[in-house]
Amino acid sequence: MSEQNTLTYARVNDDIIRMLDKPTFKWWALFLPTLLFVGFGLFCFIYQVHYGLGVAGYRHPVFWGVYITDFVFWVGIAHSGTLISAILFLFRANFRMSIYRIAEGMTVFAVLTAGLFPIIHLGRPWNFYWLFPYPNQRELWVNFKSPLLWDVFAVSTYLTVSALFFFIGMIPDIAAIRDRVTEVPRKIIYSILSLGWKGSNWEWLHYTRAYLFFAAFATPLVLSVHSVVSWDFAMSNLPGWHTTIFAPYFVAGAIFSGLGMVITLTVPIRKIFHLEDYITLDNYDGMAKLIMLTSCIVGYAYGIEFFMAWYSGSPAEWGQFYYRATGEYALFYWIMVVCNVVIPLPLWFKSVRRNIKILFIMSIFINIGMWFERFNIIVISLSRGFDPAAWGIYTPSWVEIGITVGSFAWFFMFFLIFLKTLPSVSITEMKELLPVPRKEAKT
Amino acid sequence: MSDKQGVLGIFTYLDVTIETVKKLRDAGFKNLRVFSPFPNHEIEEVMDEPESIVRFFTLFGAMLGAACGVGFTVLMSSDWPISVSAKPIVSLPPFMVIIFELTILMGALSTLVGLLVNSRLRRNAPRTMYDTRFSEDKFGIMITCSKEGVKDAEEILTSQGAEDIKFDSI
Amino acid sequence: MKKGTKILSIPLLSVFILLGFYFYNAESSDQGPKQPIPFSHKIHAGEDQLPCQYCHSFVDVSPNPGIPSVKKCMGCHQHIVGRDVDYDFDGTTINIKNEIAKVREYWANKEPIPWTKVNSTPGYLHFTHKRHVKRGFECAQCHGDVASMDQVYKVNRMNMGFCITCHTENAKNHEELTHLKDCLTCHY
Amino acid sequence: MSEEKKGGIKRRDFLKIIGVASGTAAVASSCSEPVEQIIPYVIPPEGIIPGVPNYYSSTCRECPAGCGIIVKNREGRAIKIEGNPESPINTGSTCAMGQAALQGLYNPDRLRSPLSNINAEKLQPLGWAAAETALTQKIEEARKNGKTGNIVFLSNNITGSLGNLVDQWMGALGGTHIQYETYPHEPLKEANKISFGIDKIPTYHIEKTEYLLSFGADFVETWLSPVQYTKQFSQMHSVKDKSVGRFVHVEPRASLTASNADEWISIKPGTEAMLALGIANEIVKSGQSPNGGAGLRGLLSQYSLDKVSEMTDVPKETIAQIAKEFSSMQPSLAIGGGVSVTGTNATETLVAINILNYVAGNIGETVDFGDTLSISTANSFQDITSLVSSMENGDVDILFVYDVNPVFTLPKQLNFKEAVGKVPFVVSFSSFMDETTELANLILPNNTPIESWGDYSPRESVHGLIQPVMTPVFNTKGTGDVILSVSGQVEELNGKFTQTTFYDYLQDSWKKVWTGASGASDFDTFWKESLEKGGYYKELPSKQVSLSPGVSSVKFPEPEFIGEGDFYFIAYPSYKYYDGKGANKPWLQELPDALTTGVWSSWVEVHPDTAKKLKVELGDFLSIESPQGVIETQVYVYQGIRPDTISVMIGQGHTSYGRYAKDRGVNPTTILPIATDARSGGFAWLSTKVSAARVNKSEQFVQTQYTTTQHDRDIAQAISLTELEKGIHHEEHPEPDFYPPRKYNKYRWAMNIDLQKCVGCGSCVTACYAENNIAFVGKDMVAKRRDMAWIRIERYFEEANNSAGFRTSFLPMLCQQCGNAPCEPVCPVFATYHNPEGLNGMVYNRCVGTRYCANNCTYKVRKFNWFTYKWPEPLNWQLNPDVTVRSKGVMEKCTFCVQRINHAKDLAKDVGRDVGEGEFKVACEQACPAEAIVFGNLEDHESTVSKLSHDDRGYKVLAAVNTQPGITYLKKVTQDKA
Repeated sequence: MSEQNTLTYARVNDDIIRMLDKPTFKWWALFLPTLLFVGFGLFCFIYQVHYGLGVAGYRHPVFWGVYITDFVFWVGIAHSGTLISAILFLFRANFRMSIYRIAEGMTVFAVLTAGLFPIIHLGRPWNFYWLFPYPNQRELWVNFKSPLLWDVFAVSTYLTVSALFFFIGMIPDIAAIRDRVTEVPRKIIYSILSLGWKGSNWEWLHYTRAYLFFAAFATPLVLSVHSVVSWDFAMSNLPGWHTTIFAPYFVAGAIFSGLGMVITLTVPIRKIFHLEDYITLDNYDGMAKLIMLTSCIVGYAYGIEFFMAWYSGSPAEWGQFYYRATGEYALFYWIMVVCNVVIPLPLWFKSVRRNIKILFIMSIFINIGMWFERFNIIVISLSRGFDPAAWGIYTPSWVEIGITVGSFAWFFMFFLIFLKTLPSVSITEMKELLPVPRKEAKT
Repeated sequence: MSDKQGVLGIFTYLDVTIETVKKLRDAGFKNLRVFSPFPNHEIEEVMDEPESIVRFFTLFGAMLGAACGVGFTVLMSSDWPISVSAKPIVSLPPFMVIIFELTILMGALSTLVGLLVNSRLRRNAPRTMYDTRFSEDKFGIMITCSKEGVKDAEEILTSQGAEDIKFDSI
Repeated sequence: MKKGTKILSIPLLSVFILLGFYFYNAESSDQGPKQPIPFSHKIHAGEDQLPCQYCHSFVDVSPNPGIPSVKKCMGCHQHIVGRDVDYDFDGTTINIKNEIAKVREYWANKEPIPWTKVNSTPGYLHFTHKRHVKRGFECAQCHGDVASMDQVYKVNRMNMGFCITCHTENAKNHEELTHLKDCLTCHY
Repeated sequence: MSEEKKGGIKRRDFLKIIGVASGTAAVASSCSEPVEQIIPYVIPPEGIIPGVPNYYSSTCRECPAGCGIIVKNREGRAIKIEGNPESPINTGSTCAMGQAALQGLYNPDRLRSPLSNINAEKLQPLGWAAAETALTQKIEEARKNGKTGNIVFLSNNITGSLGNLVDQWMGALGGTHIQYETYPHEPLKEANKISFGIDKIPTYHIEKTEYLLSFGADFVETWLSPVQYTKQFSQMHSVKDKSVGRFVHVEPRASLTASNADEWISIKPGTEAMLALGIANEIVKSGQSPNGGAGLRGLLSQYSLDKVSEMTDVPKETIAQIAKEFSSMQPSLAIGGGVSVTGTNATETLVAINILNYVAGNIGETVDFGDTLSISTANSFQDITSLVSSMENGDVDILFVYDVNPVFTLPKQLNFKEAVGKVPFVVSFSSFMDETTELANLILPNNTPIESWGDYSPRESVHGLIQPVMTPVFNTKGTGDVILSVSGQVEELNGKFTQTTFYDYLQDSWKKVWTGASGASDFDTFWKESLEKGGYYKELPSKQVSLSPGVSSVKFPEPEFIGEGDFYFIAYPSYKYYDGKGANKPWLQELPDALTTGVWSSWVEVHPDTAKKLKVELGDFLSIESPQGVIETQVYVYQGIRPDTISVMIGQGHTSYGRYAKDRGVNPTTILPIATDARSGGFAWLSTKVSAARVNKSEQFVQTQYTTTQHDRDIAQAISLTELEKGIHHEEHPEPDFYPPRKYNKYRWAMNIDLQKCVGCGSCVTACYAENNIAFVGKDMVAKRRDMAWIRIERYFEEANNSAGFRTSFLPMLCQQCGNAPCEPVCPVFATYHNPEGLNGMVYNRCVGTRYCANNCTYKVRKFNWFTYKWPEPLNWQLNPDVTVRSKGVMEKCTFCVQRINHAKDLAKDVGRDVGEGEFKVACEQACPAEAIVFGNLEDHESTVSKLSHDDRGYKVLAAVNTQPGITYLKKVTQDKA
């Protein structure tokens, strides 16, 4: 860590708080288009609500399509944030420290994005609140046996906990910003957000304990949430969905795609804000190793699914998987395999893991591949169920594409705001990495 | 309001800070607070505070959450029994997911409450006995004492090479 | 946050909640719609003591209670022209003779009287008067004391909670309760 | 009310009560409650209680079969048609066309008032008085010019009172009445005249036969009386004591009827006579003939196996086997004469079939001349051709057109349209702007049969009554009334008609029926009884006939074909559109064709080998050229057709006839030549050879099922006859389950569907549309697989060891009302659940539209409302008030007609008991002509459904998924060679 020796506590504060300076033209050039696309997505949604879900490409028998794909994709993206901040925190993996804030931000915004889709995809979205168990004059409750209700609980818990985790981790940093800024509105806002943090030993004591518990909660939560999402599929009897492997397979896939997204996001940020001293090649190396691991798990899942389908002797199961690889959607299937299994293979070489450009390009392919993985699981399975008379092909409509693009814009909109308002790298934890200032060398 | 006085010493080095704390304590100052820009074990050791009770908040919240989960699912399902797919009205396996999620949710929320309550993060702006350098790179020791003790405290702080010393009545 | 804001927020919140409840229940305090002719149930069902089924004659044979035809109105009002007196109809003063003349006018023109519905059920609910009347429920149990109302108004907010409460209370045994709380009994 | 008594129409007046029943409101969100009005009657109609349905018997006039129907009326609106169990024709069932008659009644494209272009360029609306005056003037004009002989009344085969009235009217005026039927079966009449000296079409008794041999007679689709014969066939073909009847169908194309045969024999077009004679020869030769083929040996001996096989392309062994079976499996029956196989030698073919029947001893057994069909009385094709020439010569001054559309149905080459152009004054009584009516100068829209009085006698023994079930939807008037009213105004006719309304005329003519009826009481009682029963039915003794000796001298010529093309061209009548009449009804357009599952379009059926040769695939366009013209339509590759033949369905290709029919598909009759069957003079439908070539155009062929095989999923199961005879060891043991089996209290509603009986005709589908307010969505939506049908008929072509090489199976798939339904637990809001009576409930208003239930449905029978579908006014008048109309965003599916269950329970509760067996029928069961569907209560162990669900052939579809369906299918029985 030779470069970090030049870092001082003060410089950490300077560097990171400088990121919050007045937005430049470049920032606006990125931000305004996101607003535009969010607006378009909103228009698409209103259009869809007005005319009915038929404006999407849905059809019998493919009742779920791009929206649920997007949902699972964004929930997946959300996962690595918590993974990096919580699980790696528990394992004391130091390479997380510089990137965990970005990853956590990504988590919160991705869950915010993901949370929209279950509502967008509803036939009658104005009744979405019926999914919550609230006392009502009808004396009706909800069906706790439905995986969709598990989703409601899991995703809302996840959003709450990850947002809290994100926020709590930031309190000391916000205090640092509060102590820096002078303009009145920002000062007040940061003062409120810092909750009066002073950094006293008393505060640190409870803070570190609470943070530990949060991490301890977040860890099983992150595993459970994507498992629950996978059970949306696995609990059904549809060939291609009904498999026990789904929970670990989805969790691994989520971490895989989330790490991909972290790389996609951090590489440009590192470059633009000159954070080379903070987000180091070692960090990337660590992430790349995790990607390698999860890519292998995902690849194994692809293989074992095929094997089990063949081994089951069920014409419906085998028909489904044979169709995935050879049918109308074969192109998507092979995109998925190539992006998720073949493209990450070079990561076995250290030089590749430490090459930022290659990593960046690879991460984009991983994102594409993982989107298609969800699309394949959802759409291809649905298009060929048990009854051949009810087979059909689905293609998304412009409305679905508009909302998907809008969802990306929505995510980046939040992310860009985050970059300019909150510390993207943890000031406190960066300081923990630095040698403690001592008058005399410790004996 | 009160006759208590606060003395705040600001330091650059951690080891000096810790040493000063020890000295102050030897001199009979009991009410000490140490400020640092990051959590540090040495400070924790020297301050020797009792174990944080946030964990009890967490435990309580988690248990309450689990109980709520069981209560919600069982009571609501039995309130208007609607049969689906030949499954019993109260069938625990699917309810486990809800119970689990509620455990986490309530646990996390009560941890937050525990943190807010215990670390007294209730005021929105720092009071006077604070220095913005604490969030940057300085350490601080705040001594709360009677008017008579101020002098002693200042002496110890100066002797330890405090960069800056502040006084205030609390 | 200033202390003042905190103190203010509590009553504000309560006001909002109360307002919500008010609007939620507002409908039941509605005094009924304006009808083309101020037909007084108080006079017909109250003073004259006409049984409900005299006019709503299908109530025990059909899901619909039936609205009296103009011919039925004329069955009496052929002879009853009405006194030329003022009548206080829920606060508005009407002349009985003039109002009855309106009925005769509809009859003369062979036009139906466009009454406004007071109680209505949504299309996805298949309520049947017949079953409830045959079971022995009095009209007043749902419609209130119509005999004392000039303009009939909605006494009960006829939402699902209203139905279900009554169904639960009146089920004779478990089997019937199951039936009465079965969705398909009313929704299909 | 004198008016009331007379017409009985006011009784069903609906106009002033629209609001009484809130009718069907949408599911839409319940936040806002718009002000609803409630409109009472001025005068309450007798016998109508708002909210309680009334039922009226009547007679269906969608095709000449004349089935008895019962029309359900709610608050003055006809909302459902069901078969009349009293009618000996259909005994309670209907076909899809019959169900869809309501969409003719409420068709938004109906003419709403009289129209005329006498004083204007274009047709202008005018009042009835003015219209009748205009007509009177024209008649007076003709009379003054002494040209009343130039008046022609062209109608369909109207038997009964209206027919008499028209005859009488034309007689009085000196005009002619021509009855034109698109499919008049003239060769059948002629052949019977030659064979037996009777110029009639007999009644066949398929139900009595053990062995049915059909030469192109498409009795499941359009042949003579489809519902009746389908029902008979289903009886003959169903499993009785481990045995089934055998049915062999001979036709160049595997029609829907052929698809239900145990064996389809593909024959060279036009050579059926040879095959029939060949078989007869074999029977006689083998000494199996009860009458020894007296007098025919000479004729028959010319048709040796070798020769016949060579001429017909049917293998010798097949012929010999048919001969053996036909004579041994007694009683047997050979029928023939489907429209699509009617060639230039049609009469001789049918004579040959008569000979075959005679040789096998079937005449008088399964062929009954005691009760003949009234279609026998239609005019011949020659009368039509001479009408065309007299129109062309200017010999027709006034042409009345009643309920026929010859411009569309006659071959274009006949130039009917041009000929009509030469008629100075054309009056149409059509209620629709069809191709012929477009040419009219005066249009006097007739009431539909649901709105008018009338009668129809489809065969001698049946006098069906038609009564108005509701007041006319539009400003239309019964043609009988118009004729009487006009007659009153024409000077010459004064006093000729004593009646002023057609109702009186009808009653007067029924007095004759009454006098003929034995044992009838006074006329009023008779009339009332007949109205209740839907008509007067009598038993006629069967008539003994003998073969004319002249038969032996009949020459059996080869068929003649016009055109040099490579392909025989079959234009076949449609069981959905008949001759095109049904094309304006969206239910029929959206009912998937049984074989191709195509909707809203036309297609040409091409054999796979031919398709390869022509380099076309499914959805490519093919141009079909005959000397008379060219049509272009989409290809459907179908193994059930000979490689040297291609076929197109009749009924599409309208250039007018309303929004649903116009510019849709092609009309194959436009390229048919004017060829006639030499002996009868009837039109020869199969008389042309066409060339076909690929055109550079391709579109998605809109179907509802894109697969043809089951992909080993074992959905439509079958067992062989040998297995059935041996007896199946059907062990019923409960599957091991995690949870205990569900208990039911009084009812467990369940269904049985006998695949051996199901013919795939789709009447259940249409009945379901009608009963359950299912939206039709149009071609574009079906192309996206968004059809809303709650029942789909799955059809599979599977390899089989028979002469066709494949077997067609049909399986009606609807919600299985599973005991362990996968859809239920996944719904987060309990919008779908299991009710205590075994129904899989679907609560529309609770549905938020996650669509998870549909994803998890093993059978994929749930349909989602992608949009809020609209019924154009007044089609929405047909909506069943007992069923919620679904709005966008909710799921729907078969409910087992829960409204009928609830209604039956309500009625039973009135008398304090439970619902018993047979007290009600669900819509699909009610309609099914084959009686393949049985519905009932599984908890009643004596019920049919209870017994059938333990039948040896019973199975549950995809039982391995353990959904425990409430529907038990009974396996089809195959008679393939081992």
